[in-house]
Amino acid sequence: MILMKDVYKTYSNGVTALSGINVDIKQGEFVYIVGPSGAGKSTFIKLMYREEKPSSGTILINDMNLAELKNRQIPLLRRKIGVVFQDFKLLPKLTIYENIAYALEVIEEPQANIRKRVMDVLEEVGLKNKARSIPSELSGGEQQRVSIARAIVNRPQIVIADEPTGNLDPDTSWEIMKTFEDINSNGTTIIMATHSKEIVNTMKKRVIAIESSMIVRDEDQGEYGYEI
Amino acid sequence: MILMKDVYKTYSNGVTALSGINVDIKQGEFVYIVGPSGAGKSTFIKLMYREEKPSSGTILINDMNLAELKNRQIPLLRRKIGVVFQDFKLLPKLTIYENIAYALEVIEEPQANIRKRVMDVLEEVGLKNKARSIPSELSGGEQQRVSIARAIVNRPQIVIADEPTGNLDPDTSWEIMKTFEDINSNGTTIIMATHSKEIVNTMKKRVIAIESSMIVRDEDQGEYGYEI
Amino acid sequence: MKFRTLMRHIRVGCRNIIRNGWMTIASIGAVTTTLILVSVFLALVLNLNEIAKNIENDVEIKTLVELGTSEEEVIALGKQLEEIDGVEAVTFSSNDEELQGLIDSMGEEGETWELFEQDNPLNHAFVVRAEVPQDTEKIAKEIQSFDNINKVVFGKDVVKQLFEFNNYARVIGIALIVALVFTAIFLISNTIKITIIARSTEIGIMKLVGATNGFIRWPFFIEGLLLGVLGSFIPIAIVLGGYYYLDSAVIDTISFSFVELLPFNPFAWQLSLLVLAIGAIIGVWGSVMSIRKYLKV
Amino acid sequence: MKFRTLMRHIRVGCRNIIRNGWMTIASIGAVTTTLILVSVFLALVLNLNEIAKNIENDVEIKTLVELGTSEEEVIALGKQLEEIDGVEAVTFSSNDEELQGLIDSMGEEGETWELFEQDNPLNHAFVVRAEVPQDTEKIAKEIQSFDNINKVVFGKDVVKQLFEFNNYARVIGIALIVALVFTAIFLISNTIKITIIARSTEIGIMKLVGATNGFIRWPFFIEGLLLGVLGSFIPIAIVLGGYYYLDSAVIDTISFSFVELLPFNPFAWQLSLLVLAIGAIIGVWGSVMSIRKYLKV
Ligand SMILES: Nc1ncnc2c1ncn2[C@@H]1O[C@H](COP(=O)(O)OP(=O)(O)OP(=O)(O)O)[C@@H](O)[C@H]1O
Ligand SMILES: Nc1ncnc2c1ncn2[C@@H]1O[C@H](COP(=O)(O)OP(=O)(O)OP(=O)(O)O)[C@@H](O)[C@H]1O
Ligand SMILES: [Mg+2]
Ligand SMILES: [Mg+2]
Repeated sequence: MILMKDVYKTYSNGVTALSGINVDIKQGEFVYIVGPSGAGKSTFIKLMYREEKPSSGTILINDMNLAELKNRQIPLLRRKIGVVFQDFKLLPKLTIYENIAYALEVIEEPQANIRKRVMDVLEEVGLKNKARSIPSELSGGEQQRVSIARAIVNRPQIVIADEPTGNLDPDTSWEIMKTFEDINSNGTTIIMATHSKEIVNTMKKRVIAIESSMIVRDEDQGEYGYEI
Repeated sequence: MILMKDVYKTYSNGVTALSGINVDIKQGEFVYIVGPSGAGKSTFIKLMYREEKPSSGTILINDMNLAELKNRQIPLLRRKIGVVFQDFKLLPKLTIYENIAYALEVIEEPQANIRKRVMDVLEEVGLKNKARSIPSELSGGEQQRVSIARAIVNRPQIVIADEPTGNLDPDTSWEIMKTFEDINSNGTTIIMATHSKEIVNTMKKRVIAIESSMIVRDEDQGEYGYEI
Repeated sequence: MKFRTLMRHIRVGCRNIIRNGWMTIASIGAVTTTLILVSVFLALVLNLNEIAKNIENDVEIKTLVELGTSEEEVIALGKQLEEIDGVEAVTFSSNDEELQGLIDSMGEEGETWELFEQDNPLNHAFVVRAEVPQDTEKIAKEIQSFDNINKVVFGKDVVKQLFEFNNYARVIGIALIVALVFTAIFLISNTIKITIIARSTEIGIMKLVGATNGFIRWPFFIEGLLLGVLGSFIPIAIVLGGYYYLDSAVIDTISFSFVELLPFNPFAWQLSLLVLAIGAIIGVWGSVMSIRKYLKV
Repeated sequence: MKFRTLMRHIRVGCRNIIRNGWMTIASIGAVTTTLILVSVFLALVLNLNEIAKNIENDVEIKTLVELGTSEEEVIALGKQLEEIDGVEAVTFSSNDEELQGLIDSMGEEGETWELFEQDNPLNHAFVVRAEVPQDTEKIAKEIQSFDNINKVVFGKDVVKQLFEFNNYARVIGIALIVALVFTAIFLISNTIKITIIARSTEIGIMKLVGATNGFIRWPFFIEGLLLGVLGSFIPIAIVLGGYYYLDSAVIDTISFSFVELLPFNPFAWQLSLLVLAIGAIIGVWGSVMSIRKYLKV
């Protein structure tokens, strides 16, 4: 499903964020990415939905070779992947409803379907009453949940979440984790970068630990931690 | 030092974020603000540095009555308070160095002092090598540490931090907490909204718990949690 | 593209116009002012051109017939003149008429000359008018080669100067208009470009959540069109209103015979349509060009 | 404000110019195009005005002296004419000179009149020129009331039309310039406003970390000044270069006596300075005005 072979990523300012990454993630897996601040977790994630291009190496997603992907095929890739961005990336002038609906509009869903799906997913993240607010009227945790809602609204095959609980209190975090577990049990692959020791150690899944741009540990049912 | 009496805050869209808040924080205290997502923690914090005005009630900071504060006095208030914003609020076109230096430039420090202070504080948050990067070239956690560095660079009397460890791994979080404890022991008042059960329960301090816009608990040496 | 998606784009384009508030007002303001400039100028130059033409049309060639030419020969000469290529009209003026004209033109001073009425020293004359004023000189030369011609007179220098001046003025006018239209294009698309730079982050987010370039571009297309159309309303109102006022009221009080404006209908309407078209095209073009940069990858 | 803070503001203002990249280019582009428009127009209208003045200055009053007036009386009349308020010059032209002038002006046809040389039926004449051309009519009336006057002639209708036309043209020219300058002001400050709207978040952040309004405003002030000054370079180059070219090369090939451009020095320099001043002032004004809104709380 997701395969990285000898992937290196050096940003244009010379910072090497990933070096020699080899990873194979199967359909339906649930993977935590852990590691210290600045280790390369977000970069690892950005490569998968092609926000960044690898400097070298091969990335295959669903047998699409990202290196050979034409520009006009990128939207098709991204529609298969729901992303929770670390900095939310909400459209500031659109209401919460419109922000989430956008992910369905791009795949030309009929209005009626859009309405139903958006309200369902808002219910799921507990923000039904905020549908008409704009992002700047929301608290940090509320914005994060909108980003989560947008990522899962079109039932993508893969959900990639970059610290989706960073701005959430423990209770709300657990609710979100339950949602992720639900959609994972329906066959969706979930990749989640996180700093939450509690979540990783309680909800045992595969753990990939990145430190200083390299994978230092990759184990099923792993614990939080990235020291070798 | 900081006194709130019968403070209410209703946003222009009708959402009541705080109701009947009474709080008295002494010089040199270290206070955690805890509560679920959307409870009103950030609003509570925003009132103190006058990003938001209370709908009613009195707020005294250092015997300044914020209700009577003239517009041109607001900068003076804000210079006494270092703020770590939940969404970082870095100036996107300035380098990390320039971002932090800005807080010293506004108080017309000489260049030499600025240089020294900024490099010191960058050292403290572990980002000395990122001084010439711009915010968009930094990882989430790195940006958060820049925001922390800016808040403490001019040694303010009060440091207010809105979830300063939300994007940080546990190790880095503890380093930041050590920094906060250091400056607190030098007499700086610290007010910190957080979702980290681990930090609150390990580093025991006064805890103010907000839930649904009200203070539901206020105890010294408290534990994490906001259920009544 | 599905029909409902097209409708969606139109809806979103209109919505953005409303939500962008200040940016929209600033953009429409830029479109409005530049189009006012363009339209006032177009009206001015086109009318001046018309006036110049009227003046040129007043130019005539006076052909003096040799003294002692017989009546038949004079008539034949008239025919010959009429047959010249590019001649519009030929008018005969006998030597008596010529003298009278001379006396009249001299006012009281002319009375002195009345004594010549018995013994008129003047020639018969033909007044020839060219179809195209610029042909005047050519025709005059041709006439010179005819028989029984005493002299061919036309305000050679004056006419030449006038034509030269008019030609220069016309070239300058057209150059100014072209320059102005390009300026308008630049300024409008420049303004739109800035508003789009300000929205580049948003465009980036749209791409990240799976929108194709076309999907992003369409609302901007609609928005640009609306900006252009909305921005051309005030200029059109000014063109129609101002021109109507000028055409009906002011011109009556000016007494130059050669000043005659292009008729309100259809000129003002055509100009309005042109302004609308310029606004719409530049609006669309400006916004579509400007997002291109942000759509790459 | 401390001196080092002023230096800091200047440094930051310059830095912003560089860092804002596209926005800066777009702003300077807007300033440049509008100022080109303004300066070309100014040069045009001011020169046309000058030309109109030259034409008006060519107007003279011809005073014909009654036949049979004695020499002394003619001399006295000349003195009297010179003493009229607003008269610039009086030239005497004897009846012989007048006849010669008539013969010359008629070209070959004039030969017929040469037989009058022995028995000149013409009057002596004075050519009177007014200091201010618009006074011509008034002076002519006054002369009419003098003794020994046969007739006072001046191209009454032509002159009146010309003045009227020139006045209209001048009013239109000035109106256009004023309108154009306002348009330029609007367009430039509009562009700057948009770039500042795009930076409103940044201004908000600055306020949140304790910057006073003045502290925020200063770099924008410098930036606006630089935008205006940088934006006026190309227009000034065009004014100087273009005007120099016109003044030296082209005008020689045009043959109208009344077309005489304002001299390159000082006119082009003054115009350049004016353009620079307009650019700088509007740049500063536009940016300072535009941030005001975002500085409130
Ligand atoms: N766009 C960029 N240009 C240059 N350098 C970058 C860019 N983005 C990230 N980096 C650098 O690459 C390294 C890895 O960044 P990345 O965002 O992947 O870290 P991370 O593991 O997600 O950290 P965090 O937990 O703080 O979010 C960091 O040192 C960062 O400064
Ligand atoms: N600018 C605003 N306009 C309108 N409503 C707002 C605004 N800011 C916050 N709110 C609302 O006020 C309530 C409290 O928000 P606040 O940001 O204080 O929550 P918080 O406790 O900081 O939550 P979090 O832990 O998610 O950051 C929320 O319901 C939020 O939607
Ligand atoms: Mg990250
Ligand atoms: Mg908050």
